Amino acid sequence: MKIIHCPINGPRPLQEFRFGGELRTMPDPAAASDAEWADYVFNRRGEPGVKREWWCHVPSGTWFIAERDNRTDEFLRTFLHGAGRADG
Amino acid sequence: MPHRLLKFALRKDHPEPRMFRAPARLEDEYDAVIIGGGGHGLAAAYHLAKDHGITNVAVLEKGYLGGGGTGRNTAIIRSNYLTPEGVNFYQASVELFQDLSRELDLNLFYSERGHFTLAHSPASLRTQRWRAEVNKHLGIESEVVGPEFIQKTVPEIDLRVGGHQAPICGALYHPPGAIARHDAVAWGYARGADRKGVEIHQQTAVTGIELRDGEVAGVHTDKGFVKTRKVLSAVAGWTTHITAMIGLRTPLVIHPLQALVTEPLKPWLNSIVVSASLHLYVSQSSRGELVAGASLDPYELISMRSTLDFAEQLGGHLLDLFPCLGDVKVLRQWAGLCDMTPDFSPIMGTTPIKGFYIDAGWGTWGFKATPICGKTMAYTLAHDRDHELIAPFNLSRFGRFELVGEKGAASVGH
Amino acid sequence: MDRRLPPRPGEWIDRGRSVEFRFEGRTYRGFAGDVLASALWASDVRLLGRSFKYHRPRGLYSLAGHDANVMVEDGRRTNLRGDLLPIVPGLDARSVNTAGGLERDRLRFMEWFGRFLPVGFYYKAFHTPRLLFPFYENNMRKIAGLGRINPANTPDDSPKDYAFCDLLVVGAGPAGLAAAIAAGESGLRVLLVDERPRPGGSLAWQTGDSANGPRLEGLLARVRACGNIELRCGTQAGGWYADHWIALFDDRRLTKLRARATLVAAGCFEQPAVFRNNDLPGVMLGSAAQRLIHLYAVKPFDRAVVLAANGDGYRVALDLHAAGVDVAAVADLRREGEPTELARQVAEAGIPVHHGHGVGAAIPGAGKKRIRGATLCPLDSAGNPRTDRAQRVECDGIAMSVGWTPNGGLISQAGGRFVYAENVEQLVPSILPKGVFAAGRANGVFDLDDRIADGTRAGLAAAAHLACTDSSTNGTPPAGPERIVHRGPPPSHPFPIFADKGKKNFVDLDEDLHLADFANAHQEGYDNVELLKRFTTVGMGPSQGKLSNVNAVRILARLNGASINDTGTTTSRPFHQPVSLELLAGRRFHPLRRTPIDPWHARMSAVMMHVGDWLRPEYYPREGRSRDVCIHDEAANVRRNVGLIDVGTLGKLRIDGPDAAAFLERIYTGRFGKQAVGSLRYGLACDETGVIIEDGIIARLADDRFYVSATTSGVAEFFREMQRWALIWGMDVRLSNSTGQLAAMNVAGPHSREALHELTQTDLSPEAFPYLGVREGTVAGAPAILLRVGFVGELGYEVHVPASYGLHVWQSLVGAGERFSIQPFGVEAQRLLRLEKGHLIVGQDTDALTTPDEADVAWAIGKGKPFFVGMRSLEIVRKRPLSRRLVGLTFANGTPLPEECHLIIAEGEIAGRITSIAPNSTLGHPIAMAFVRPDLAEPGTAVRIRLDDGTFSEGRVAKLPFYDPESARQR
Amino acid sequence: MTMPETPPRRSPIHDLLEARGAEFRVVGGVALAVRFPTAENHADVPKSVGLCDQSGLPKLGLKGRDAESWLANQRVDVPAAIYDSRPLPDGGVIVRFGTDEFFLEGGVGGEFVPALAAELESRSGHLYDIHREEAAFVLLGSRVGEVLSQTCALDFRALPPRRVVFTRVAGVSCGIFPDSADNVPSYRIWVDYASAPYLWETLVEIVESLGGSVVPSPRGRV
Repeated sequence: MKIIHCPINGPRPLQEFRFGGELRTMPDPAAASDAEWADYVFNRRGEPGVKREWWCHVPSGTWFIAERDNRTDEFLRTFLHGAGRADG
Repeated sequence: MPHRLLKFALRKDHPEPRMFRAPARLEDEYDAVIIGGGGHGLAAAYHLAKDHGITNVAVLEKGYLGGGGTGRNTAIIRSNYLTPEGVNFYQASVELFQDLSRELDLNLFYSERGHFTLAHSPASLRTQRWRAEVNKHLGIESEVVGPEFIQKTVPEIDLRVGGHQAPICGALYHPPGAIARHDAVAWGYARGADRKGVEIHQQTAVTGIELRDGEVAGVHTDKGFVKTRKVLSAVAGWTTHITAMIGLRTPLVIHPLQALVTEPLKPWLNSIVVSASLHLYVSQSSRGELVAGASLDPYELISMRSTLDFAEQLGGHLLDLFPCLGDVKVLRQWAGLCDMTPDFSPIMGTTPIKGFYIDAGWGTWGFKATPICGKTMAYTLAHDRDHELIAPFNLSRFGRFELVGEKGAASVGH
Repeated sequence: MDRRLPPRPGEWIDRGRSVEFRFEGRTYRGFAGDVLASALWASDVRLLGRSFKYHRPRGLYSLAGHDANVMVEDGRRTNLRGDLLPIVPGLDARSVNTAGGLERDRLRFMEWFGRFLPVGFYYKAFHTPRLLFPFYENNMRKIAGLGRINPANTPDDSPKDYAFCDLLVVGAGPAGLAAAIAAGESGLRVLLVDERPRPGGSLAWQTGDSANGPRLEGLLARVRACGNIELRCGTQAGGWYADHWIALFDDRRLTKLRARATLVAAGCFEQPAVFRNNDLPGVMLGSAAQRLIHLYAVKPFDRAVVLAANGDGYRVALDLHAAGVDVAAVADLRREGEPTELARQVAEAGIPVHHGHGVGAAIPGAGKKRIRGATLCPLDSAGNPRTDRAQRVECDGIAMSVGWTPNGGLISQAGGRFVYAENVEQLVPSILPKGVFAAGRANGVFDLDDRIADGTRAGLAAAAHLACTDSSTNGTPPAGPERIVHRGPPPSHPFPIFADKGKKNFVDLDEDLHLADFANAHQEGYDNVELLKRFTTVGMGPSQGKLSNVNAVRILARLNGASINDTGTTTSRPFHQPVSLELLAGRRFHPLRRTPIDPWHARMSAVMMHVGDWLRPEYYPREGRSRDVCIHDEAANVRRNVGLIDVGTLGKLRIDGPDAAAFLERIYTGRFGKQAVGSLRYGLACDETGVIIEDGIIARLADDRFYVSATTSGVAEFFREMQRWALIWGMDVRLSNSTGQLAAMNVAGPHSREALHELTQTDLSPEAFPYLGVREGTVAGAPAILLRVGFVGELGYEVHVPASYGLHVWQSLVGAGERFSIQPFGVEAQRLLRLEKGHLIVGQDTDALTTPDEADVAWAIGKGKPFFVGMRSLEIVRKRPLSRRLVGLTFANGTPLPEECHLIIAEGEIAGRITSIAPNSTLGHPIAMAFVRPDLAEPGTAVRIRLDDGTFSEGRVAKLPFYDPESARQR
Repeated sequence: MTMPETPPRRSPIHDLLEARGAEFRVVGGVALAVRFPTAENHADVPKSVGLCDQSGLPKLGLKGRDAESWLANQRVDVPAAIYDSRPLPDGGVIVRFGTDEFFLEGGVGGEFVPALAAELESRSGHLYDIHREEAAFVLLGSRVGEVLSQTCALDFRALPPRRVVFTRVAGVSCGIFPDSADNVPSYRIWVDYASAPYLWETLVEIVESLGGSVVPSPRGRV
């Protein structure tokens, strides 16, 4: 079973986590056209590659962001929301 | 004894010709290129040639025929869906399947077993009745049955599910539910298409799609460039890889789906049994193996690795349902890829890019749709217009917020 | 006749403990430590099973757990491997997959059919005419399959273990022992496993040298001496999963091991040669003969022919000779023969050796139940047997030692790669993933001293790897000793496969596939290893191709005129050996949640129902009353007097902080900014697509403190989403999910105020505590939150107290309500009451696509809000005409009633669906809620609902709520 | 109208203990099982494994920007790092659950936490008290490791002492607090009140299969 490094709880087995889907930025609802909004709501970056995703450590209720390669299932790094922005 | 077998016996040499040729090289240009040598792609090629006389077609398969979802699914065929759009579509597929062995002159072991979707709560029984009523309305054999009927048909089931969980309070029963030999479906279509002149190129990977003024102009492969104005992507779990080549945004996300098979047993399970709340579906193959699967892996992954978690969970749930199977041994586990949509319905037909046609969103239900996808996608390519059966499944439905709610009150497919 | 040899050092049997058992109805004796196959062979029983397809006689073949044709059932379990199954007193084994017993299996005629059953025959026949296929299939299914299930069987739920170590070493042979010692002595916590009951691997049986016993003892002593090596025998590493998560199976339990590195020293599988009748009892792998002699002290044959292509074969000849077997000949496939010392020893033993010879065929005896000879054929330059120059040798056994293939399943499961190496003429690991190591024969190293050295090398490499992963920098480990490379002639023959006109030379014994099948499949276009596998089913049998895949690839490579490396191999998947479902499942945990009132419900013998993880009272049965009557009476008592329901499973959330109100306005569709402290509001929540996902009560306890209720089954997910939104929006709120921490009960009915009054100081007067008010106080001495809600449409108070006071408060309410004839009511009565009141239940009256407009709760959407989750999507959805609306339906008494989810049909089209129904409401006539087409939503409209039997029921659309439209009763 | 006394807090497994014939004593408003009829006595425990219920001890959850300063003002020794703990004067413990979130559990019969809770009446600023009603079970004895290895996927040998870990035990989320004392391995398990009966029954089954037993709650922390 995968080990995921939770920024708060450290390395834990996958079964303690919940996948939260891709990290997305919401367009300004007032400014966005219907098409842009639908794109935000439904479409995903599902192609192979390194993705930024939400993960939650369930026993402690900790949400965090992971950079993961969805081809190899390798977690490149994990960090709390906001913490990752500075370095890209 | 069928005469075919006598023929084998009495001939010294092996009388069978190649089922499909291995073309030496790609031509410079094709009327249509089909990406993906699985059941869907090969069926589309077959119907392009048969129904529309379009034979200058190349099927490009990066691996081997039926090596993707076609060869990895658990081969369940049914039409007891929830939405009228879904029911009509899958019913048309079942009808083609029922005669497919004859059509392709290959025994696909199409075996009608009867399909149970078990309900463990009043809520899930409601959903099953909903499905049953929509099915009946559209002329599909489908009904809600009580525990007694389940016990009578499958005596080995423990309706109490071990006693620690909600007991089984009924089921949706779908007599035409069937299984088939999945690989053979791909081979049969391949042979049919091949005999009609379609070229099948295995070990040929698509590396790019050439667009000119937003229209398809050709396909780049690891064996060179070919001109074409029509490309069909029929690669299910690899769809996002293809759509990324042309920047086409879709809701598709890829999840692995795992399955396992046991050692062969003498026939005992004649029905296909599905339990959404146990995340379990199981049937017994004609070879005697139990073929069982679970629901999707809980996170996106484009890799076909196996997990122990899956085997443990499924083992447990199999015993919850069939306590007598404790000694039955699991031979092998494996995984396939599922391209999931938000509404559990496929994405089919034309796209904003002229000449690019998509056959995707097959999640866990692609195999059963193979014949009808071939027929309708062939039509769509030939006429550059969605076949009416698949119009509701066009990619554009998301922009209009007009989803086709197969999710119903949310339950697993198969 | 007893074939048991005199006692020998290192044998695995305990001669002190004789064991009586039965096989196919006859009684035999063996020793503790025997497996079924060894004990039977010792009693000169050679027919141990029948083959899958042709029901050919089969005997002992590998004695290593791959004898898929020797499967028995013991009365409880089925498909037990005869070469793994220990004999125990009372064992009563019968061969699976025979008709009328092993000896005179009625299905042996299948072999005669063989010529009619070419590879893939079933694809080409029986499908026409279509109507006959079910008949054909039925009979095929009966013939296929192995054992029968035992419907009376019950699984043992043995506990599972989690375990942890630095390094897992798989295989306790010379290489594995050396590796474990090297790693252990450099300080690693090592777990050393071996699937056999005793350690030693090939040292225990293969190299027959008297020095090996002491040598093994020496290694084991060092293992014991080193404190941090744990040795587990009888334990298979069944599969390798991400991050060195490994499934270890012994006969009792599954252990889930988390290692930091994995070292595979699991040795090799010996590979058979392919020639005519190479499957009959008496033909076996050389290693099987050696296991018989050294582990079980059984004389394999009386007169033997050894087919050799390596030194191991000469070793086998010598071992047989030493065991008193008359070795008639060694046929060495190699023209140049064996260069080592062994050749001389064999010559000295007076064993004739034929260089450049192969075995053309095994000559079957009566009924093919044993063999009585072999034909030795010189090989031509192409390596084909010259059958015209065949010479016949009498013998009752043929031992094959023609090559090996690594037992490297774990390596490929870990993502490793293998490459075909000419120096050994077999696959060897080429790419090893990070933290995975290989040693010994699994690593292509065959000389005993080399294997031990290679083990040490790999053990040190693993230690170095872990040392530097510890020091954070995941750099590559310092190179240990040089990789040891095999010296001398290759231990495997490149093509030990000898064509034969007939179809009796088997490549895959599990599936009864012979050489011709491969040529035919290839001719039909199955020229890719994966297609070939699927078409012929090679390697798909119980032994998963351990004895057939290599030869299959060799054959395919020849047919394609390609190299082995270009032909490729099929991928190995878990499990190494088949694993029983009861081991996989083990003890299962079924977490269940109970409210603090649960003991009281139990005393009242309430009928409990599962709701998610929770158990809730469905209703409280009463003597001589039907379920429906009980439910109706519970509901009626709420309307008439006062009822009490345990609503402790409801989600109970705290939203605190300066931004609390603003946060709720973004989560829910309504407005809360101006909500007065001490008041309640209804909260409706959508997902981003505008679909209803939650509803509940939002109570303002203070400017910056809110108390929120949510649905029983939705709260966990909903709360997680709230936490995420709070992060995304960066709002200053503190979220708490107190669902399990608080007990909650609803006391409802005309007398609820009086009943509650007894127990609290809070002023309950309508003026001081109006409808939709919230108060903090005490009830029966416990700190409590009181909420005036009207879910069931009566005067009512929800009382929320800390869980540890819950039962006390409940019992106090029951006591205080006694003179107002208070009665508990369950989930079903509540569903009925809320239906009368026209309150929807999310998930029952809504589905995966229901919007607030469709559910007719648009009133809960705050007008002119800048934002809430789903708002923008609803704007888009609203540009379409509404397709359905949730309405009430009434039915005349006596009309046949629909059930929930029966369809409303108009002009032959689906025009709606019943979502909730109450056949006997307290209103005196049946009522329901339903989705209908908007043109049918007008009150008074008659709608037709189709019932199960196709007949129709008629209902009338009614305005909601059915009960007390002015909500006078709950104020 | 007569107001009842504040009732004793009740363990979620009170009935299960009662069924074992437990004798209860109310200590600091908690009904604690202090004796069992069977020979389950403390002495043997270290040799095998004992399971003990300490639910119902006074607890307090605090959140908010001003939580830390408020606690400091109450002269509480506040742990610095997340999941670190400090002892409370009455034998209880305080754990930091987050940047500004704290969990306090009083000792058996301790008055400290209730007193602190009373102080909250006069609180000000961003300070929020949250109901904490977790059940508390104590696993102790030399074979504790075997109980954990059957129920939890963590390597407890690798855990630092007196630091809380949130994980799953037998399928339910728990906080585990290693607080071994005088060479007796001991783990405190905090679990949701509603899941407590399930977890207790599961642990009892395993403990007894290992020759251990249910033991009465000692005075003070083990």
